Amino acid sequence: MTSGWLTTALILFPIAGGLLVWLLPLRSFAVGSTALLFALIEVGLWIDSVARFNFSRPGLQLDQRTSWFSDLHVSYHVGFYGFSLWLAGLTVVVLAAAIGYAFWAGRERPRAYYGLMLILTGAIVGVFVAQDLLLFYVFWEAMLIPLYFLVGVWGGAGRLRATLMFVIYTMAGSLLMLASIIVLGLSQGTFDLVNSGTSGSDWIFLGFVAAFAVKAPLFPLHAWLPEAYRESSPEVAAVLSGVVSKAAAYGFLRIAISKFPEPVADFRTPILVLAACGLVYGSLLAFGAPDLRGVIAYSSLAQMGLIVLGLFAVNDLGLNGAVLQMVNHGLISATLFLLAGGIERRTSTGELALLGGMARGRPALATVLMTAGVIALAVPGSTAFAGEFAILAGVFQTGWGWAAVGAVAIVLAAMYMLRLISAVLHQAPGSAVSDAALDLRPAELGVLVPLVALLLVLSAWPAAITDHSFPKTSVQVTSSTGATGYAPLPNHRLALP
Amino acid sequence: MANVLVWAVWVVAAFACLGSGIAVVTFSNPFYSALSLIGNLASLAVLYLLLSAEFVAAAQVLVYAGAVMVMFLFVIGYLGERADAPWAGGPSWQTLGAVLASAALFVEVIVVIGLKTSGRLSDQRPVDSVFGRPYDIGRLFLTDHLLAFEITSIVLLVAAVGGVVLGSHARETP
Amino acid sequence: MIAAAWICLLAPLGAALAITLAGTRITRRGAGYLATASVAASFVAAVVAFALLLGDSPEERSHPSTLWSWLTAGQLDFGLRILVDPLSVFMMLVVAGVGSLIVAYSIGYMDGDDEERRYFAYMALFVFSMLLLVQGGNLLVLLVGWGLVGLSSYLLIGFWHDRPSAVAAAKKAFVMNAIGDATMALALFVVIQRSGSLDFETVFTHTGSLGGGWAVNLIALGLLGGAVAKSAQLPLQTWLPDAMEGPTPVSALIHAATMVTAGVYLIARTHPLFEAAPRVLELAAGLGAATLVVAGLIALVQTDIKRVIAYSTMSQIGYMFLAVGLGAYANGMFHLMTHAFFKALLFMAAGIVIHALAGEQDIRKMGGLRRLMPFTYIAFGVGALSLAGVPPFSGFFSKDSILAAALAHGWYGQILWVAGMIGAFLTGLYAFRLFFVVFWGEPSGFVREHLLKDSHGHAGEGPLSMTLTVGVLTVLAAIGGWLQFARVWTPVSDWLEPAARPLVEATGTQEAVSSVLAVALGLAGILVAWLVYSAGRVQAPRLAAVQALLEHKFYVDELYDRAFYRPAVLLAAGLGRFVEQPLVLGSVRGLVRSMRELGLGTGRVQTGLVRTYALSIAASVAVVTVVFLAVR
Amino acid sequence: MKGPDIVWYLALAGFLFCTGALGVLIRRSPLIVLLSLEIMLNGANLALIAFSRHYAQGDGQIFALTVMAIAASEVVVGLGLIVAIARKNLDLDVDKLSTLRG
Amino acid sequence: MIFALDTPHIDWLALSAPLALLGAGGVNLLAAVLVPRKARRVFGAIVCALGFAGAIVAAAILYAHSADGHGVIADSIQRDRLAALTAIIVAGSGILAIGTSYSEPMADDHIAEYYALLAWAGAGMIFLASASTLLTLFLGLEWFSISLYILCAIDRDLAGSLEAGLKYLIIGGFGSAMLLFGSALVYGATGTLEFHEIARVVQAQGLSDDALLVAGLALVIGGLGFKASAAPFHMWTPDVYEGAPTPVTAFMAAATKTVALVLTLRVLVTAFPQEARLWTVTVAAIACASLAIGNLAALVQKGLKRMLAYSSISHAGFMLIAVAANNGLGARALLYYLIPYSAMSVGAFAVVAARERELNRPVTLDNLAGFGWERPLLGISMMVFMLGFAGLPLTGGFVGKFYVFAAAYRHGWTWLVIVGVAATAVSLYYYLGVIRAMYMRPAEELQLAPVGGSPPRELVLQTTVAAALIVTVGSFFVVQPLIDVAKHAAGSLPF
Repeated sequence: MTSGWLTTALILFPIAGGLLVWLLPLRSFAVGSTALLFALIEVGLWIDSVARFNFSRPGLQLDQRTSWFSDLHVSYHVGFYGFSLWLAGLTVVVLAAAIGYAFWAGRERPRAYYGLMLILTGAIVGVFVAQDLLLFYVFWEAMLIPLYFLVGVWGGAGRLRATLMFVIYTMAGSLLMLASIIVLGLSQGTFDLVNSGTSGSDWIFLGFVAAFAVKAPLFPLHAWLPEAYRESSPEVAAVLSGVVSKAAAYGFLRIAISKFPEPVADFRTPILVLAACGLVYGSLLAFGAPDLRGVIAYSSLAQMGLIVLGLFAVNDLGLNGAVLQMVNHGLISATLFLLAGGIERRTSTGELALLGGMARGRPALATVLMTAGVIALAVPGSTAFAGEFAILAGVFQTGWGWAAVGAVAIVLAAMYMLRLISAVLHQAPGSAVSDAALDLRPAELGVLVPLVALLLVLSAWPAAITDHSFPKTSVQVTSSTGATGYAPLPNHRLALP
Repeated sequence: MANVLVWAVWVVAAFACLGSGIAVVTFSNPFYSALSLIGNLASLAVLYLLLSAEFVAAAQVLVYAGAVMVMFLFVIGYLGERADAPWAGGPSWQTLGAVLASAALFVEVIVVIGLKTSGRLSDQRPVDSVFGRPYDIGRLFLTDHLLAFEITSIVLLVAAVGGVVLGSHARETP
Repeated sequence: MIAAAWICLLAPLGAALAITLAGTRITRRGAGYLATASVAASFVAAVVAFALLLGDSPEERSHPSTLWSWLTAGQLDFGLRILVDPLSVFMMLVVAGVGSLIVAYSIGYMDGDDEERRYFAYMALFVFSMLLLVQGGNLLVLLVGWGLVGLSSYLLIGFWHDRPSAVAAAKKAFVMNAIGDATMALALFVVIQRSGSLDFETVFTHTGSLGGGWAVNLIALGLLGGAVAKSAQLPLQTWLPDAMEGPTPVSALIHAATMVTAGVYLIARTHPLFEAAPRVLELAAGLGAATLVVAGLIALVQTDIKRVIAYSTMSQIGYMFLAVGLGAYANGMFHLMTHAFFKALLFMAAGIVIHALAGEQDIRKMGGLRRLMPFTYIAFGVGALSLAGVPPFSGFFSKDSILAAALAHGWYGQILWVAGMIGAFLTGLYAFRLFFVVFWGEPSGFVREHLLKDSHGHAGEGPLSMTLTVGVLTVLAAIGGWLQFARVWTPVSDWLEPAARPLVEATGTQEAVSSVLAVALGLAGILVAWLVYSAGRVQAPRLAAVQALLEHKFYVDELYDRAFYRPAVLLAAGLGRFVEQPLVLGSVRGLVRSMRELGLGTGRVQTGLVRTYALSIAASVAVVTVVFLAVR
Repeated sequence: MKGPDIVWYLALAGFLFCTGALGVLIRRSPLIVLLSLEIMLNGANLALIAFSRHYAQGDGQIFALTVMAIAASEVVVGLGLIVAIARKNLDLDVDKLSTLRG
Repeated sequence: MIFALDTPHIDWLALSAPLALLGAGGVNLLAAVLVPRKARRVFGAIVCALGFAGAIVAAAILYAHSADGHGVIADSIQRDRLAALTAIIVAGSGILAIGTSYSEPMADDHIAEYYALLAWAGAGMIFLASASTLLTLFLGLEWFSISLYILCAIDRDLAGSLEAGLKYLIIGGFGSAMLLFGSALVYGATGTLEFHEIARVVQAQGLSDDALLVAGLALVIGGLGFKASAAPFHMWTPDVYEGAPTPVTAFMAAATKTVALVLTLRVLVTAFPQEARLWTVTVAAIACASLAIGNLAALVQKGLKRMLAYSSISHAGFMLIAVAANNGLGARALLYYLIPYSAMSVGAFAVVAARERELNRPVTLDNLAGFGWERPLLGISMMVFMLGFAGLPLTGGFVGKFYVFAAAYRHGWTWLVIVGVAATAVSLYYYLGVIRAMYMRPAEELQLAPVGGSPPRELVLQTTVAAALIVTVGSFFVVQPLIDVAKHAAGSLPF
């Protein structure tokens, strides 16, 4: 395609920017503003790619392909599908917000910090556009390296243990994926995702699932999650839970589901069980968590469970809902983590017991937190509700029990999110809340309001994503039950042309 | 008759070889060990002769038993007698393991030979008169093994430099 | 007509957004005016829509309109769709009409609160949500409105967020409603699976093919769950009394006139689905009957003025459920309307009292307000009479037609009819207990302290915005019922006929019997109330156990606390302590530790002894040789 | 001049080799360890020469000769190291040379 | 007697690379006498570097002109692209090692000999890479081994240096004896020393299950495994790597491993193709053992050199997987992997050397704290080397591991892929631990340069590290050319 360079630019531009801010001997302010500028231009590039993307045409678009090493048929092959376009958009937006927040909050060693953030942007975008298994893996791992530093250097007191756990755990999962990639690629004769056919091997499938399940994380493989989310700086936690976890969900979608129709059918039930467990388990732990980050972290676990539930419904509703929910949860958890960061800055604690009463005299904080919070608990009408509804409606077609579990989770989500909102905003001021804790500053609003505004826009029009993610014919019903009315869907497969 | 003589010589040399070998390993005094090694080398030279390796036998005596061992004795003399008891020191499993491993290797060699005797090892090929003589060896060194010959000299040069580097300690030792 | 409907829907949303975004650039009073104006605009638009709809022939009074696709998935497409038909217009009129009065009333009531802007934004948001609920053209939009009213209810109950009780009540309300939302969502999933659409017309035409049996019952049960939660019927009733923590106009608007009656609207709206599952419909009627009795009983012992009214609301909604559950949709909707009038009136009058008494809500501290607040006294009196179903006030017309419909519904209906009759007596009793205790007798010390000092500098009955709106509602409560007199004059039923054709039609005799008996019982209740609470002729029977049972609202709160909330908390803590830490985190840490142990083990073999190293080579070579010789 | 079969030489070579290995494994004096290494090499040499005779082919002898030279080189370096160690007043005991471990 | 000797044709080009280094060594030996003491360091380094550079040029020319490999000089050595490529890698490592050595605080009096021995060790390795008979194999092995024994012990001021030297010598001698006895047995079985001949004889006479042959093969594998420092023949490695002067360690880690592995591949594939059923499994088992032991032991190391030593053991395991695969892809994988691996090894040890010189004591994980921020280039480079060792993308280590696993899979050994993957996961712990030590320790734990301020800017060392960095990262991006080269080199082997 003629516009393939744009995809490459989306990867390389932030990386180049990262190297630039890292190498140029700029002063702190200049570094931050340059990085932010790069991040915003990146958003512009993404908007340009949306403009050039033809949503009515199925298949890969804005693609570019160059051979990398030919004897094993590995190539640099990038391009967009509808859903990857949205996930890339989520990435650039959240990263821009994170950089903006960091710029406001101020970080030590800014050159390295912003350099890594920008490089991270490129790497994550790379994950979403890679159309070659090995390239995907390269970006997948490359994404982890900046994160390792971002958590490990700029994190909180327990960061060393947190990073160790996070990186080694997730990489152990990824390495199983590497084994699967090799086996799949060599047995297919090509590593290209678009050209290769499907595979019926359970083991290869499980290798991929291992990587994605750890990264997402899927219960009970989330051991890295609480500490990583607690010890990171807020903007990094935002990126981790908002974007990086989506890479895993994307992996489920792009590789696990679309390349392994038979194994998906075989393993659907166990995976759905884990996802449902994660949904309830995460919700309950979020309800019991003593601190802000804990609530958001475990709610992320729950949300990832929900998304996986939708993906493995493998039908129109489930898949579209999952993609929508990926974007939603990305924006929501980014907003919430940044807010948590702002609150922690003001009170130097995230303990819910020490907070409270922050609504009085802080209307902006109260409004933003309330808005983000009620969207997070998927109040009907919010985009998160749309996603959740579609996911559960989708998975309901697989079995009513899944949706019943999801319904329980709806109630639990209300419980933990309201607990969070109340503990921060309402009742008498907590012991850590003093008058010196000001309302959100304009700079913070500048970061948060666009995120919330996006959420509101999506709430008005969730179909912006669900209508523009998959070609209409991508979900194929391979066997019909012959029931009346609208065809229910026990055996679907996702075919990405 | 000649065969009996050869056998007799072989048996004597072999037992000398065995005995001196064991002696090298078991003498607690390095000096005696070194002397035993000379005996071992000499007895090996006899065996080489029996195997028609005349040049090698000569070199064994001249170079090995002569030059190299003299150097050894020199160093031993220089350092003084430092005896250490064999079988002593170190963890007990070390000694046990050592005996087991050595015995295992030996048994394996014997087994290998045993497996092989039914095969071809018993028929020796006839050799011509030059076999093993300096002429033959010299020819080989200048033709087929020219490179090996040259490399050997290089290794010796390296070793010589090493000896100088490691041995010259003018700067050190108060 | 469509445009009018959209204007009606979006005007309050615009006001809410404008107030939020304007921040401090708009005055507090300005926010109030803006909100009032927007709701009034909605009302006007609703009237216009009504007038235009009137012009259509009854069979063609159904006009859907889709703004855009809200949620899509492959072939499925759920639009942002409204439906203008008699039922929705009826509700639009009630909601926007009563709403505009209450919002206007708030201008006076909330005057001086330092977060007035937030209040009016929330109020406008609520009206928008409620209108979205009633105008929704498919089940999804209805569910969205359904959830949004829950949200705005949460926001408004917890408006005074520094009160822990208010925050707790708000959370409780939201969570209980979330349960209803969840069951509704489940019902919708079945609908999607069976019909591939959520648009009312499509779904209803598919009702036949929904397949009998579990599917249709599940749908109806799910919807009923939502209705029960939203309308505070048994068994999800516990949130409503607590919701009285919110400002009184909120109680009037949300927890009396509009939101809590949404369940009734829902059943009327989706009646084809319920009719396909008649057992569920009967269950709804039964729940309504049970609620109306239980709530009436509890109301007898409450001491908080607003809580008494709240229980009466539950009780009255019980009547409505009874009606729609028996298929008398128009009767239910009619009672919904009159109830909106007199219940809003009662709340607002109570609000004037509370306002005058500096926020005090305990009736035991009140008394003798009759002379001090004559206007309020009259208004409250009209409301109470209407509530008790005394002719010619509005409640009489609507309630009695419900009872008549019950009588017409066979043996099941007749059982419920008995419950309704008991309820009528209870209604008279608790309504006038409240009335006599608060207004009659001599002013208590507390009352004197507040009113005689005239600390507000006002006549004690609030500013014009309050009195005027209460006045309007008094009139409506008095004469609103004249819109329909069953079997003689039935414009409401006729209007609603195309949208919800009734299943029962009471005969004239049934109407008459019900009316006479109900009025008699209501008057009896009033008489008993007078005897006990005003004249003091009769001592209320002291049955400690019953008293405690009623004061603790049948221990339902405690039951739910023990059965659901505490287990959830314990489960959360237990999972954290016994699963998360030892299993999920511990397993990984244990793995790392064992790896390190193994590493240390290899270090121990690495003795530093060169002989060991040689031994390892010799032994390995020996092993390899053996293996080679063995397998060669 | 028909002497013993080649297998006898080989057995002897094997024995020498293993004796030398045993020496390396059990002795602590670096000098004797070096001597034991010589014995191992000599065992190998004997095998080479025996095979050389067996095949009536000079390669084995050539190999043996170069091994001799190599052995000499190793001895030179080894003795140099031992002398250097002795000069640093370290124990001449390979078991005591175990500061590097773990 | 007629002395009509049929002397073999000498292919000087095939020998040119070792000769260049021999010459450089010789010049340095002269310099030890002729050049003034103060100039010896510079002179020695330059001459030695020129020698290695010459070797690279020579090897490159050899590569270009040896499309079809054949034996030269009476078939003593093989002139082929495999040897040429190995020579280039070894000589490259040599140049980097010189850069690392340049400011090593070593006594001046043996500096010229040091460079001479370095050059000779390199020459020996390059020669060894082309060995095609058991005799030249043994000679080449001893040639560079003896050079290395001396190099290990050359810095007598260094604690442990002599110990390392002696240990290396004893174990080296022991290992050589094993190899030698094994060679003797193979010779006994086949009557020839030449690799191709061995294979031919085995094939022609049906000796593939001959007891002598397989016993000899076992001993040969032991000897080669020892040189490659593969478990269970590995135990000398940590001690020697730790005790030897760091630049020597760097050279050993890179070059010795390269040549030992290439030679293992060459011997096993060329001389023992009939025995593949035996040695593939054995090598795989050795690889697994190396991976397990190397990684587990490295987990608990505090000293950086020792940790890297164990890491090199585990890498021997990785690369032996490629050998065990016994296919063209495996050979390609091995040869490709060696390129970034050598660069990373030398680079990592060079960084260790730099830190050692700053602190004047052995580098541990603890005293590495803050190093990354203090010395940006070295820190970043070390980080990249560690990531490369761990096989993470953007380093050649990733592609290398990928190829190795691919080769194992193509051989049908998915289990070996899983073992390798598991080992990689374990290894992350300590590789990332180094990065953690350099960058993430809290400020109060920072150990800044000792009194006297920052050490002199070691331009040569930094250039060396930068070069290693470029190779490490570059080999990730330009995979195709390197793989082509590796493919052609592997084409010399009979697959």
